[in-house]
Amino acid sequence: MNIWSALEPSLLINLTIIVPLIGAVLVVLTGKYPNLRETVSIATAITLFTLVLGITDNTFNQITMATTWVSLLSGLEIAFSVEPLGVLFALVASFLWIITTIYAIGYMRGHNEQNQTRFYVCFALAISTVMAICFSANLLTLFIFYELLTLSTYPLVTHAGTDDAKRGGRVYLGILLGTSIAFLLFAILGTWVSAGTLDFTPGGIFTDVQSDGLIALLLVLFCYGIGKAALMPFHRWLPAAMVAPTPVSALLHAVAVVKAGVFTILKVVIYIFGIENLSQIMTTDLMLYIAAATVLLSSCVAMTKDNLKARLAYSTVSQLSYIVVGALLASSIAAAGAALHIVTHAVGKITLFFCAGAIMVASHKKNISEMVGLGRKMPLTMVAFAIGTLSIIGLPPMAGTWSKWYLVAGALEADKLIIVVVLTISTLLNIVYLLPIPIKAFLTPPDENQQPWSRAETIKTPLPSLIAIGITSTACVALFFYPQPIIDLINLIPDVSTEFRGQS
Amino acid sequence: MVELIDLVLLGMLAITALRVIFLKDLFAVVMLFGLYSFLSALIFVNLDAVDVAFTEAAVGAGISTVLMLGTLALTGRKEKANNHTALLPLLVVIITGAALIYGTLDMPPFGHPDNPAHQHVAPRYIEESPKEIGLPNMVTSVLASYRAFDTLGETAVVFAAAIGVLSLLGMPKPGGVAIDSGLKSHLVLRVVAKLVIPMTILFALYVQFHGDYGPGGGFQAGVIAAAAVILYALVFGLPLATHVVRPNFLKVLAALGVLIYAGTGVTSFFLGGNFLDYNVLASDPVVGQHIGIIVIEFGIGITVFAAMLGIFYGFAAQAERTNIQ
Amino acid sequence: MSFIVDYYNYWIVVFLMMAGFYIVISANNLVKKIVGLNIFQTSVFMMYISIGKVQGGSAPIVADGITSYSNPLPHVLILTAIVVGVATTAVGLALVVRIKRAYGTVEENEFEDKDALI
Amino acid sequence: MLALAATSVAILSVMALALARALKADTVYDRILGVNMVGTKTALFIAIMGFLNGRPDFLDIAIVYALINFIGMIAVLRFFEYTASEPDEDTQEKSK
Amino acid sequence: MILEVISTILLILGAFFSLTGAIGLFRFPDFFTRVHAASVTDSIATILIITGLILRTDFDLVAVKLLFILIFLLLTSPTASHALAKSARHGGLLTLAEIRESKKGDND
Amino acid sequence: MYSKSLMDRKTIIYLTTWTLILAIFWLLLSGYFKPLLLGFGLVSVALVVLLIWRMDKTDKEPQQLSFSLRFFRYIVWLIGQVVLSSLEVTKLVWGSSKKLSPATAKLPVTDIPEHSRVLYANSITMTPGTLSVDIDDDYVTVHALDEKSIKSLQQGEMASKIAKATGEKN
Amino acid sequence: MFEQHFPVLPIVLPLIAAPLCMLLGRSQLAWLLATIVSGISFCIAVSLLMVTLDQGVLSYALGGWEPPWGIEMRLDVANALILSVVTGISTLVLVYAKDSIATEIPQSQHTLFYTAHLLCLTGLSGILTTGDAFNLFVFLEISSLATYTLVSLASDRRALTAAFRYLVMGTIGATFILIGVGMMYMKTGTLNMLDLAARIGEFEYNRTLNTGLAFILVGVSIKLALFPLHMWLPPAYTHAPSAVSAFLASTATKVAVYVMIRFIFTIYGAEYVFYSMGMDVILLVLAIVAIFNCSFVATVQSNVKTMLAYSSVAQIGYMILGISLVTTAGLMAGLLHIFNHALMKGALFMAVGAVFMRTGSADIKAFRGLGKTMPWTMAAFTIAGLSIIGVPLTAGFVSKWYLVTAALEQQHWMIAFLVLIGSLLAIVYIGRILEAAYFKDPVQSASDKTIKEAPLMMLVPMWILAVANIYFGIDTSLSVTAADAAANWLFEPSAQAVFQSASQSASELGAAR
Repeated sequence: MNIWSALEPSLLINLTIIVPLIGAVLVVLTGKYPNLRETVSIATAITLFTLVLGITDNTFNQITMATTWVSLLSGLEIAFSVEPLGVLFALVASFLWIITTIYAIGYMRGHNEQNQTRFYVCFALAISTVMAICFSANLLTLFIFYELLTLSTYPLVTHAGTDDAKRGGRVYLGILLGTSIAFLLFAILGTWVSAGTLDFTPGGIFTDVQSDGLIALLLVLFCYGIGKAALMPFHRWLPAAMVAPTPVSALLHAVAVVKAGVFTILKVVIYIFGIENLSQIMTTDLMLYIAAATVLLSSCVAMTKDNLKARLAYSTVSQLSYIVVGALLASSIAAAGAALHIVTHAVGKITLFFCAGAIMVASHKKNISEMVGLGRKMPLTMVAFAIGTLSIIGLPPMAGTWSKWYLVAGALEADKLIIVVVLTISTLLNIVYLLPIPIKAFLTPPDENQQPWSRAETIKTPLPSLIAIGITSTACVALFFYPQPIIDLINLIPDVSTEFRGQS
Repeated sequence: MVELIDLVLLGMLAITALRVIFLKDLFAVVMLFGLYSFLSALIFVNLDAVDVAFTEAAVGAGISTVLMLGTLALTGRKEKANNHTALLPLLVVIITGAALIYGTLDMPPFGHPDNPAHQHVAPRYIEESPKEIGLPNMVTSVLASYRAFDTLGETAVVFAAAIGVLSLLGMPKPGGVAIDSGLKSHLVLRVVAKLVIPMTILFALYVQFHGDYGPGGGFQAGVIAAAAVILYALVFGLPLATHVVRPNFLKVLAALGVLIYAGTGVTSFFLGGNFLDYNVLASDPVVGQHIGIIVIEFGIGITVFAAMLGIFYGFAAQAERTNIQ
Repeated sequence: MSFIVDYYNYWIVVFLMMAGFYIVISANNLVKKIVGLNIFQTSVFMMYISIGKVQGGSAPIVADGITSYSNPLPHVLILTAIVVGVATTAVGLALVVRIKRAYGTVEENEFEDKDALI
Repeated sequence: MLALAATSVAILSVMALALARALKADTVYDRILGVNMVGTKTALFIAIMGFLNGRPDFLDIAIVYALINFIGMIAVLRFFEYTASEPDEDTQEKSK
Repeated sequence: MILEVISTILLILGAFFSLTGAIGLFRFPDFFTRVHAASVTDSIATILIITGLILRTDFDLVAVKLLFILIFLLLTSPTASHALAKSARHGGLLTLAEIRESKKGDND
Repeated sequence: MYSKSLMDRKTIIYLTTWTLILAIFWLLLSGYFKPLLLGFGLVSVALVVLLIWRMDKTDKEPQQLSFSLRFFRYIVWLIGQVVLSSLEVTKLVWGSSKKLSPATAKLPVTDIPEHSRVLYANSITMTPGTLSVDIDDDYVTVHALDEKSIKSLQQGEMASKIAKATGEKN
Repeated sequence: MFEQHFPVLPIVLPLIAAPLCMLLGRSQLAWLLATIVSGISFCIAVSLLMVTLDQGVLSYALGGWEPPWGIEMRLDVANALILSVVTGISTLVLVYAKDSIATEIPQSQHTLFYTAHLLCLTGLSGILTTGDAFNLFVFLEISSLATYTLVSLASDRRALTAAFRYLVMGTIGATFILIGVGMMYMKTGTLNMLDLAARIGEFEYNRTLNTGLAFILVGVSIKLALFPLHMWLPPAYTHAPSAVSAFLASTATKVAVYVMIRFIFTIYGAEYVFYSMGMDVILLVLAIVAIFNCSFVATVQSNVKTMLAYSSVAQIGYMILGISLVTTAGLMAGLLHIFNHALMKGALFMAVGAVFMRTGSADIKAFRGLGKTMPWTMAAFTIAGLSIIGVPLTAGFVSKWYLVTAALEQQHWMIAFLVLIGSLLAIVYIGRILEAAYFKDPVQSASDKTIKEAPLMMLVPMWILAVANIYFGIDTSLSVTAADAAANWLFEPSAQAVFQSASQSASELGAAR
């Protein structure tokens, strides 16, 4: 599994960050030859994945990996170290990058997008920063790459260059940069000044020295500062960013960007506050309920959206809050559920986005109401869509089942019955807003008034896209049956376990 | 007696200043400013600052007034009535003034020999400079040796001003069309001016070279000499003046003065002293000081002469231009 | 009474300064502004010279039979400051001339109207 | 000494009167006349002050004053010559 | 001693003439007549005062400098007065006689 | 009156006169007879003479300087006149202003050498009570406080004295 | 052999070069001379910085007269650091200016431009180096006069009014400083800064000294464009030639901030200023208001140069904020921001200048589509813009980090938060330009000339600054060490002790002479 074992383990971290950058450079150089360019993209993606696999392997072998780049500020460095949560996220991101690249080739060509080279370059840059986020060893490093991720994805969001895209980009950049500078940086600085360190430390870095009020304030600041977690009321950027091309939405807003947000929250909760200490913080419950409210409210909003991508976007907002809820429940099992949800939601949601993109390319339909009877014209796509839907809802035999299960278990462990109720209601809401789509596509007969689907149109779903959809939907199913490696990895995270420990 | 004169003169100044505020005729304003300058120079004499008085008379009442008149000739004499409220400025002024009055409350009493200012640094200048520098005029000693760097800066300021005016207004072309300018019809003036000018310039040179012994020095000399040429230009017209003293020559002179001054400083580098350390210029430090001071005063003199005259040329050239149009 | 004798000089000088300062900030005409600036500066010079005066002292030029001299340092400073003042005046007036040529007026509100500056 | 003091007081008064003339003049020319008078009296005054203070070597300053006063006058005249074309020269001034 | 007395007399006289001129500046009715008043101070008063001062010197360089001042003032003051008067005349200022005449003309 | 060749005899004499006067002026001003300052004096006088030469070359109006005993005699006479007429004016100042009867007159100056007309005009101005208001080729316009003064001028004593004092040399 | 004269050379070299420049007459030669001299000054300044980091303080007695009788040049880390910035930026600007002024200033004025620039550099270096309060005023005026000239060289007529307003305000400011120095002199009898410090230290509270300081602070505040006194700055920077804007924005106000630091910390001592007089609260409030007010105003400007000018005023607020925190950390953050802001604003104004040169306008409309037509210029602009915003890995982030840390250390949570909020406004105004450049199609101009990339001679300095923004955002060792050392130095009461002994020995020497 580790084809890079010949290398110094710590070097792998550098490579994961640098390889996409090299890829980006190569993409620029080969920009004039689309085939070559895309080959380079895929090759980079695959190389990166193998690198992450190598790191995973090392992690399982308990090899510590750490590297320091430069000392940025006095006592603060840009440093990286590997810990299981990061590996998990890296695995998801790098794997899905391959898939997304494959998909994008189909989509971008099918859609005749402009500036494809810029697209691939930014893509690679984004992945590079995501990798850096995964492995950052302290909050400063994380923050830096968090910001860089925002910047490198901004051109992707505004890729279309239309007024809509610009407006979306403005909201995207405004909220993400705004929250991160006003709250996250503030929280980090507050942490730095009060705790004297920013290193991610198992069990948290706060001691009794810091006042409770301060820590409580910091938690709020972190939760809102990490705008990528899309906690209400700072969720507006996510639907706005849906103006981006579908592969972007898929990778960045189902996988990289939003997941970087919740990943950061998880990481902060686990390594800065410490899950054990979390329950003693005054504002934990407050933020928990805000997250819970976000789950419900955004689900409700999702129902009102006719535009498929918009609906998926609000669904994402809701699902992200699951993870936040999991993180804030202050229970190890809930945290495990949250970590697992990163994976399962990623595969599920990316499938849905891929499908939405495929539908766009093939039939230029954006609105759900127009998709009646689509199942017959695009059976493969719609089957995959159905699988994704089920996974998001959390019905067996789909991957989403497990994460929801652990989250509920965590809520019980933490004795927060209300969260159990919220999760249940939300599942029902999921059903209400997602399931009708495949149902309409398959079961409702096409409206006579509508333009009949012509065979010729639907056939145009590009082959690479179809392949990608196939892989992710398979993964949805596969992770239900074989989640063990992931769960093993999660169990390596300090203070986190899938074992039910009861009320402690 | 000194206090009485001081009080009377200050009172005159106060009345003049008040009058200036309310006058709308800019020509009168400038005239009164000239008066103000003259009277303040008188105060300087009264308070023993003879060198300052010398300079203020030559600059404030001389050059400044001439330049202001030149500007007025180009911009018009009347200030237009403006109806914007004077309340805010008044408020600002009252606050500032109140702050200053507040500041005076802890000031050392006027003229008292025990004041800190007379106790710390100055005594050394008074007691040692005649020995260290060898000049009777302490102001020159301090100006040209102890604080020579300030004076270098001052020369640079004058040079900078010349550059500024040169870039803004340009220079007259030498030997341009000799149009009818100047006070051609004033025969008496022309004759008297021709008598006065050589005397003035010689007097300027006298001031230049006797700054060590009495009030005066390079700066005053430069201004007076420039004033003499300005007088020529006023009476005989700019074209003739530019013919006598060419603008390009002035440019070179202005630059040269700064170079002489700074060059003296650099020379002391090479002779093993600090910048502007004249002691090393000759084997006897006092002689070295004397040499240094004479040289730099000369530098100041020619820069100031050239700059002041150049500035006047700039203004006059503008006036001449509009005259032609 | 001695209070007044000690400070009358400074007070009048402050008044003069403020008169000049008032002209600078209230005048609408640029030439008058420059005149005000000059009055302001000249008054500050007077303050300095007042600092330098020693009662019973004489001008700081060595002469026989004179023992007490006024402080030469403020004189030196003010010599420099006067030069700075005239330099500023010259540049300021040159700007006024150019402004007149460019705008046809030297009244502040008028050329502001012409520009509609920020 | 007393004579010198008395003379200086007299000249100071003359200056004050001339100043008053300059401040409140019927015509521009009167103003200039006043200013000129202040100037020449200043030169005299400095000469006397030199004697009063026992430092007659300040006469150089008096020379400068006389000189600058003259040049100032010429500049003023030149200014009039220059602005002669301006019609509203002193009408306003007269009407005051 | 005698010199000092003479000097004092001269100074006082000079002061008196100065004051006379200054008062004339206010009492005389028009610009041209005022110029006359001013020239009293310019000429006689200057001569008297400077002579008075010269008598108080040791007849050394100081006296020479005073003489220079005198010469200079005597050279420039009338010139300035003349130029001013000329300028005023060219500027359109009427003499008292002319004003009276024109008034007479108006009355007629 | 000014020949084209710049360095002819007249010019040399003229410049020498100036040089002498300036040198005296310098020595009297300076009062120091150290070699250094004398050297500076030399340089200064040379510089000023150079400037005079340049100015004359430019404006073509050289000023002859003539000093003679007669000239000083004239000056003394003039001072006497000044004192006398000052008394007149003083009377006017302190007296009633109604006595004023200002008058203007044009006096011919044709019989005065050209270069002395300025002296004449200035003398008129210097004498209180009379004021030369204008001077051109033939006439000098005089403004006087009372007509008596004009009459005394018209008698021409001053004019003839000036002609005598300066006329000879030219 | 010149090592011991290094403290005075950055002043003397440009001062000698300035008249030479004018004598040369040919603009090419003048340019060459100016650039070389400025470059040499930069090298000297850097070596001085190294020496001061190593040894602490360099004192140079001009004319060989020991302070306080003579004028002293006194270099410590604080002014050596800023001196390096000023000379460095000056060199880059001169390189940049050659092509830049070719389109903005008539050929005949070029040598005057270089002369004035050198004089301005002389003045700024002098202000920084001098250890004498009055000498500072003289150099302040040299730089100011040169600046008025430089601003008015622009062909736009509004440059004239801007320069005039600058002149009036600047002169009032300088006169206020003069008044303040006079009052200080009155109470102490000295002008040497350290001597003043020692003597002022004897007073607990004195109305004359208070007033003196108040006048100095107001005067300096005018020069550094602290909030309510900033109105001269935007028009001056907007209408000045681009090279001048770049130079002034990144140096002139910084030097004024330095002067303020000097007067507060070295001469009066933080204790006197902040505890006896309570200046910190006033400065703090003004700084915060400046940050917000001017950032807001910047967001609504349509002229990019005006926008950047208001941004400068806001950034000055950050520096003053650092000073007003009354801690070493705060002062260090302020100093660091002086350094970093010079890099950012230099690059930004240079980029705008390049755009102005190619499009003939600095309006935001002119930026449309420049991402394609002038990619290199806009890339540099983007980097510097991100630095202004304070994005990580840029210099701006570093200074913001230290500033907020300093505020938090004092438990000023609200202030720290406001600082961060303030920087959000930078996103808005920089974002507007970037959006125009990258996402808007160029306006169809009447003349169909295509917009070319800026010439190399302009790109190189621009990019040096842009890269410096990133370099000093990553490798902060130099800037932070220097700023930290400087702040410690300024705060250290023992710095004065060093002088005590020095002045004693000096007086002994003086007596011996």
